[in-house]
Amino acid sequence: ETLRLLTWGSYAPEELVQKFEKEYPDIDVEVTFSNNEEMIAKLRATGGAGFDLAQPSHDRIYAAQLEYDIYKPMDLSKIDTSVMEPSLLEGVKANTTIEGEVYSVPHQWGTSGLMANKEMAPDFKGWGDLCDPKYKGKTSMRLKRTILLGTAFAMGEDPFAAYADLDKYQEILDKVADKLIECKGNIKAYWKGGDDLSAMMLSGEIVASETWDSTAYKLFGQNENIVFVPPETGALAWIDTFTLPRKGKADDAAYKWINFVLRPENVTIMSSSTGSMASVKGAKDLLPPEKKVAVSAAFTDADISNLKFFANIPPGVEDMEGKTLEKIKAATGG
Amino acid sequence: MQQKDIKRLTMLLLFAPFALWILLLILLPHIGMVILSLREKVAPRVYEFGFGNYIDFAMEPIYWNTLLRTGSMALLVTALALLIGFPIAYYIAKVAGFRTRGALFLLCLIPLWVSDLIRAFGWILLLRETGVISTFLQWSGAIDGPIEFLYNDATVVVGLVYTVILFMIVPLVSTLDGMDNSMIEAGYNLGGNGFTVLRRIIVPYAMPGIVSGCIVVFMLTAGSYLTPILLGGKNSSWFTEQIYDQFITRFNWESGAAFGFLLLAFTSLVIWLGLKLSGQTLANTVAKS
Amino acid sequence: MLLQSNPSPFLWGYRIYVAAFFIFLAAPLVAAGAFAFNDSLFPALPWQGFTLDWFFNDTEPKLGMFHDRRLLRGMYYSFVIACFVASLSVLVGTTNAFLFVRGDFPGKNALYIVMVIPLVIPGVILGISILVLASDTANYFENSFDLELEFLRPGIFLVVLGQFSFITTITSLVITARLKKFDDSMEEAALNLGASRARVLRTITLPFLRPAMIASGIVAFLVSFENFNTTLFLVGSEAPLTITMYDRMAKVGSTPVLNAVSFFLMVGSGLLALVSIFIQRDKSVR
Amino acid sequence: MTPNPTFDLECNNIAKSFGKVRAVNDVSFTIPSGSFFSILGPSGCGKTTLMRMIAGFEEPTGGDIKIKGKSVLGTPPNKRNVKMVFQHLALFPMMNVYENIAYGLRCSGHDKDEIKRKVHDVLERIALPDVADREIHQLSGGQKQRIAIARCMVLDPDVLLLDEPLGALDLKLREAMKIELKLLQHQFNTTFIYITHDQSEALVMSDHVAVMNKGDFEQIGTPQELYHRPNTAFVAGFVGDSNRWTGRVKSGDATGGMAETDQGLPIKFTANGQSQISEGETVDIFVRPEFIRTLRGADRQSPVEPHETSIDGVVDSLLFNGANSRVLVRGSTGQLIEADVTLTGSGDLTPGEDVRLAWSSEQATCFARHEAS
Amino acid sequence: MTPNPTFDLECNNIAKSFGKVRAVNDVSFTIPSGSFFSILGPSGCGKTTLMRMIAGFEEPTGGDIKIKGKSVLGTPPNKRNVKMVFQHLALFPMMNVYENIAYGLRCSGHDKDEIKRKVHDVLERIALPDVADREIHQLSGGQKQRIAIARCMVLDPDVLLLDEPLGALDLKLREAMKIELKLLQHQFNTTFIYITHDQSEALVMSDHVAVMNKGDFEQIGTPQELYHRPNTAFVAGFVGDSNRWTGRVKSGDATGGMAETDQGLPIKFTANGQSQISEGETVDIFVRPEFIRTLRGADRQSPVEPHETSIDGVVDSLLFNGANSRVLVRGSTGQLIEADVTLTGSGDLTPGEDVRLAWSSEQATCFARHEAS
Ligand SMILES: Nc1ncnc2c1ncn2[C@@H]1O[C@H](COP(=O)(O)OP(=O)(O)OP(=O)(O)O)[C@@H](O)[C@H]1O
Ligand SMILES: Nc1ncnc2c1ncn2[C@@H]1O[C@H](COP(=O)(O)OP(=O)(O)OP(=O)(O)O)[C@@H](O)[C@H]1O
Ligand SMILES: [Mg+2]
Ligand SMILES: [Mg+2]
Repeated sequence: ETLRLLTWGSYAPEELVQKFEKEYPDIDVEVTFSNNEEMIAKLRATGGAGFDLAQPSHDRIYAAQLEYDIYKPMDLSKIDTSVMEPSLLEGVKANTTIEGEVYSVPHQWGTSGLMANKEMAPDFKGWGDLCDPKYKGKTSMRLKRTILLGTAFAMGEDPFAAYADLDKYQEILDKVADKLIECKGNIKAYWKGGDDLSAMMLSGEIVASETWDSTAYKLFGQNENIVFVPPETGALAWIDTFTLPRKGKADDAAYKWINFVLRPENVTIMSSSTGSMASVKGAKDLLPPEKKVAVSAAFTDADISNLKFFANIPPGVEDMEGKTLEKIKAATGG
Repeated sequence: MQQKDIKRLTMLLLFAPFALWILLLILLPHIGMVILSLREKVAPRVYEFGFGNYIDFAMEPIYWNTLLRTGSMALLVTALALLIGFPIAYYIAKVAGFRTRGALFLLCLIPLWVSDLIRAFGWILLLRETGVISTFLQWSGAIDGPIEFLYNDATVVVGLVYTVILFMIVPLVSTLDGMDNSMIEAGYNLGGNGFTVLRRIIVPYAMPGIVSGCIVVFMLTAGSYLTPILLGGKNSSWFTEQIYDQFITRFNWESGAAFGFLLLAFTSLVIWLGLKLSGQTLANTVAKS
Repeated sequence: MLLQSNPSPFLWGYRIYVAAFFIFLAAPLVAAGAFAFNDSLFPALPWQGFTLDWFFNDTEPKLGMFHDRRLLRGMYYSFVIACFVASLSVLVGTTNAFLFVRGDFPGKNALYIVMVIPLVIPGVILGISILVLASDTANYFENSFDLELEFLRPGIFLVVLGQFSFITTITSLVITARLKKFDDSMEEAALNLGASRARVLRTITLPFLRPAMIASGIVAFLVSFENFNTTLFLVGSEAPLTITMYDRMAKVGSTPVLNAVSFFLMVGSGLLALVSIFIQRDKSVR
Repeated sequence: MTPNPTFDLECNNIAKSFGKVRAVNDVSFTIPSGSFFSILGPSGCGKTTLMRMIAGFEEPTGGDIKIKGKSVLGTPPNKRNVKMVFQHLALFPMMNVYENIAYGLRCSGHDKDEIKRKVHDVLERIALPDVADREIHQLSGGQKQRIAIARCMVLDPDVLLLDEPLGALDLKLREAMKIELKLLQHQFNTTFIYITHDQSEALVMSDHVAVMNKGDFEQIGTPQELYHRPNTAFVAGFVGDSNRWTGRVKSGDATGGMAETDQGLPIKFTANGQSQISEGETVDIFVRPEFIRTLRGADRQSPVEPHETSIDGVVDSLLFNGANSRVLVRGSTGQLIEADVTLTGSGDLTPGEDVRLAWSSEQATCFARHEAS
Repeated sequence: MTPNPTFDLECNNIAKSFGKVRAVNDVSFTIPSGSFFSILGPSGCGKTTLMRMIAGFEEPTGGDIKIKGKSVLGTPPNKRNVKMVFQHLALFPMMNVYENIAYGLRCSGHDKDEIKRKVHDVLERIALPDVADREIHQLSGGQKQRIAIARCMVLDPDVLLLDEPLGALDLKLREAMKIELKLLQHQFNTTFIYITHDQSEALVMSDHVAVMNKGDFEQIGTPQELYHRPNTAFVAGFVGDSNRWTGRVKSGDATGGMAETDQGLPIKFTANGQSQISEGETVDIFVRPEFIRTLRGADRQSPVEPHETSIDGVVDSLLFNGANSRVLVRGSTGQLIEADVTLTGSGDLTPGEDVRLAWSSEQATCFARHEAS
């Protein structure tokens, strides 16, 4: 049988897949790379068919399930939940419980924050610095909701709190949009994937950028001057989950995969590929050595406690955010 | 009598694949798309008939600005492709020797066999700040510091011209090829200079090819996705991207369908206008190539 | 012709322009191809030396394309899809050619234009419209009859249909053009020599069409192989090569292995294109 | 109604309409075995349609076609033993010469050795024994022609139909092929039906010629009969060159009389056997240029014989064409008359010279106009 | 070297090579004003190349071209007052008749009214006053022809070049257009240079004809001169029909003699003025069919005159073609001889009949073979 994974770019390293296939010779692993939006879009188009295991972030499950009915509840008894970091597990469970059924368990977690070249931008600190004229033409960001949220925090708002009051949220968004449009002249380009971000950063075309921590760690390996910078207002934290699509056909294999990657030795392999932390107990120690250095260079304990976990997105917010992003994109500047 | 029945049966058998194709893959999907675009989302899993998606489009300047921007850039690309491509087509069809002609035509086609993605990828490698061209220019001393050629509208235009120019050259070569050389010679013989011959004889003669090339190029450009996404800068939004966003990142199929329909209607309108202005018909241009 | 007779500065300028144009055409391809041989993890300058690792190496991080299972699988899906699309579209293209060249029915000219239209519909729109119709139908069957029509969900079947929907126009045009050149008296001659209708079709008409069928089949194959816009919306878990490569580029990060694939495809499709041209340049017509 | 096997082909009142267009109009004829029969007519007169009915590609709207005495109505084209050489030959370009010729034999299920023997046999007979392995495009125009005929003849047809097969050839080759075709027909001794709009082809090659006009046969006869004794004005005008006048009969009886052309020229004529011509009728008068004598200088004054018509005129221009040279004479009443003349390069007529033209009334063929629309 | 304005066109030693191919080979000729000059030659002999050099589309590799006495070497085609009618006419399909004709006038910057006047004027003169608004594809072949000429003539050229303009027309129309062209040339009184490979076109229309072969002019002369006094074997064979034999001179002097063909037929000949023929030389002998008398029955026995050659033979076949009928006689030595004959339909020759052919030695033109390759 085939296990069809719908997952993030680096969440299925070849080494691990081969190891898994060796262990379960009757299972073939087929991987489709995707991102949060596409995962939902794909599953929506297929009505939840076509894949056996998806890995959306913890905040993108609830609304999508309500709206499109694309996932199925998990049987937690088939998962070795005991190895998981309880706080993360509970958090995800809380976020993804619908009518008493749990839909997801955590897998990897990481943050979105900033990255800077220490040599060229030594005092780079917060989201707002991306728009600092000092770095004109030398910063970058990804035009997605993260930057909206980050900027909102930087402007002293709490967007997650405003989810309850969408009018309020719209106000925040408008403010953020103005700020980002104004900032447009300052940035070199919007990056779209880890690839172009790495290229720009490594080549020195930019000195600082919004980033995923994992990308920053990777670059740290190439150039020790490039470090992850948790913003003053707190890095935004996401947890990528294991979730079963509604019409998946290989649930057993999916559970097998989940348990397989939760094993400590496999966590290390996985983390070296993803650059993120697994949501298992003692994850930091399971990191490959060079990543450990990078993480230590990036985070203090204070930073960790300052993390802002993404909150569940209520229906409608995606639309509002989308429009705001379009507005920013279409506005002329720079 | 019997033979007539057989003929009718064959006709039907021949007609069936055509009808199925057009009906199931072109007509019904588009009707479906229009119907979908007329649904308004009022609550999760609840929809109503209405023009909301179109009204949204009309009310939101971002959307129609993007559409207009896409349209006008597509026109620009079309015009550039024509200007750049025509002399090439003319060279291939009329100036080059018999053997070179075939070779040049082949050369022209080669990029066609490589996907959009690879072509855009190639451009990125060439144009980025640390790319080949910038490095070369620095090395040769023409510029002091690196220059970023990527991520602006001009790059998008160049990239688009590059992707579509073959579709301009091919119909042009085939019409110009069909043009008797003696027609040009007659133009000179009767006293015309190079410019008159070009304007009064060659261009009017090549008109069906020009229009056909322009239509295909315009459509391809307006509908292109990869090139503007990959080469475009922070200001360059493209309407297909907008559609993609509606579908994929905002899960808003209804307005995505509306956008799709609008793109189709808009490009069709432009082409219709173009045909009217040039006095050509679809039948004697695209259908001929 | 005309310009050749008096080699003037103008002609030289013209030639330089043409040469520049071809450099313009070749540049990105050469760049994309050349970096396949760069011994570096990033497809970018500086040049780190020549290597074939990106083709043949079998270990990370420089996993060569021939050992990269996902790329190979993508290639396999692309190949399967392209084969289906090519054969289907040649088949329907042939029936269309007969329909429009031989047939005589009301509205023929209008329908001929309808046949051309799919070629000028933006690929993205073809993709989404087919996606919408297919999933609506599938949802309808699921909700009303509890019938799961899985083939209507994104996947190879829909990808094939989506590509087929506009590639058929290409094959139809090519085959129609060829059939128009067919001298009907050839069929009559064969009948006259005692052949039955089926035999005429088999021994005269189809052999005459064969070069166009093969050539358009190759074109269909290549167009399908490289299609992105339409496929993007219809792809399920079996991603063809272009999608795999795009995902690599946008979601993982490009390494020179992508250049290697590009180089491989360029060489491959170049060869195929040559074959098609060789076939089309047959002796019988002209 | 009993089958008459001495006729290879009989057509009885055969007719064909395309919608309102009446392409062939109740045509009847019989063709004796082994003869070379031509159908001559202007473009669009229905020749091809007639031939396609014989071959079975069109269903007649009326009448009957018999081959070797048996009606073939309802027999599909591939079952009729009537073979056809098409205007553009329709050789199969994807097969070589051998396969082209073998095609028909294969269709009728001959075995391999027999096919081989027959093909080589027929190639011998058309004097092209060595071309079996050539591709079609490697043949010259004349060779293609012969292969097209061989392809039919190898099947031993009752009748061979040829639809303007020389139309696509160039001038010189056409001349050569005319004679060649006639020789081939002798060789095979099969009935040939040859369609053409070129009178010289029809006259040179045929045993019998049918002149066709607007779907009707105007006359069937030997080439000489048509040329010298045309039955209708159309035949007189279409076959061979003629001076043609319209006029009105001044006096006359069944055997001949005197007419005056519209320009006022009096012409003596002999009535054509077929038609009665009475006084006052409008007539077409035809005089062939080769029967007009041109009298110069003193000869001009010599008295003409009583049955001759003579006209004085001035040489307008000379059309030198070797043996077929013409003089254009402007008669006293203003019209141009063409006469054959031999120009040798010395002592010839010169433009401006006064001449007298004379011809016998026997050579002035006259047709009443009642048939004209 | 002084300009001689009575010649519209002079070519001096003009030559053209394409790489190794020598298309035109040091050709010199002059064309007097207002004459109709034809260049006649087989396909590929360099006619078109010569004409394209005159029009300015090809640069000669040697020699000089003068129009109205002025050298035009280096003058671009659009500055030469030499207009050209192309083989396929090259009318502009995207313009209507009026615009086609007006095109040249517009190029030379005439004002609107004048253009209008001139176009209508020239349409009058070609007798097509009403077609100004027609599209090109609505014209018949002959009308197109005339429009193509009008388009040039409206510009009042010094010389009009016509490159096989009748090649694409069908037989009947070609015949008609021959005479028409000659009349048009009279009308406009402009120098016409007419290219053709059809000898009858060249003979009928031209004042002077140049016969071209492999890039060289073999002979320039009036049609009669070429026909009756050819200078070379090529001209004798190419212009008009001929019986042609090769043979060896048995006896002879400068004025004539006796030759024997390869088949053993003795023929008396008159030496052609241009060439000396000595005993033992290989020669080509030409006798035109129209100069061969066919003697039948008793006449066969009547003695032939001493300067005549006579041959006994059997009628092989008759090619009836109205006024141009031929008889093919198989001579005693086996070869076929063509003779003109008049067939009237009664008392004619029949195949198998014994006949004697006779012709005067003056009509047997003879050329020594030394020039042959
Ligand atoms: N399939 C058809 N449908 C309608 N009309 C037809 C068809 N075929 C022939 N005709 C008409 O019938 C008439 C005779 O046509 P036909 O082809 O027999 O002429 P033809 O004598 O062979 O002429 P040509 O010498 O030009 O070949 C013409 O008026 C033609 O337009
Ligand atoms: N552009 C060219 N390049 C090379 N050779 C040429 C070119 N044009 C003509 N030739 C050669 O020059 C010779 C004369 O050609 P030209 O066209 O003048 O012949 P022509 O007498 O007009 O023949 P036709 O009656 O067939 O038109 C031919 O052998 C031809 O192959
Ligand atoms: Mg016909
Ligand atoms: Mg020529």
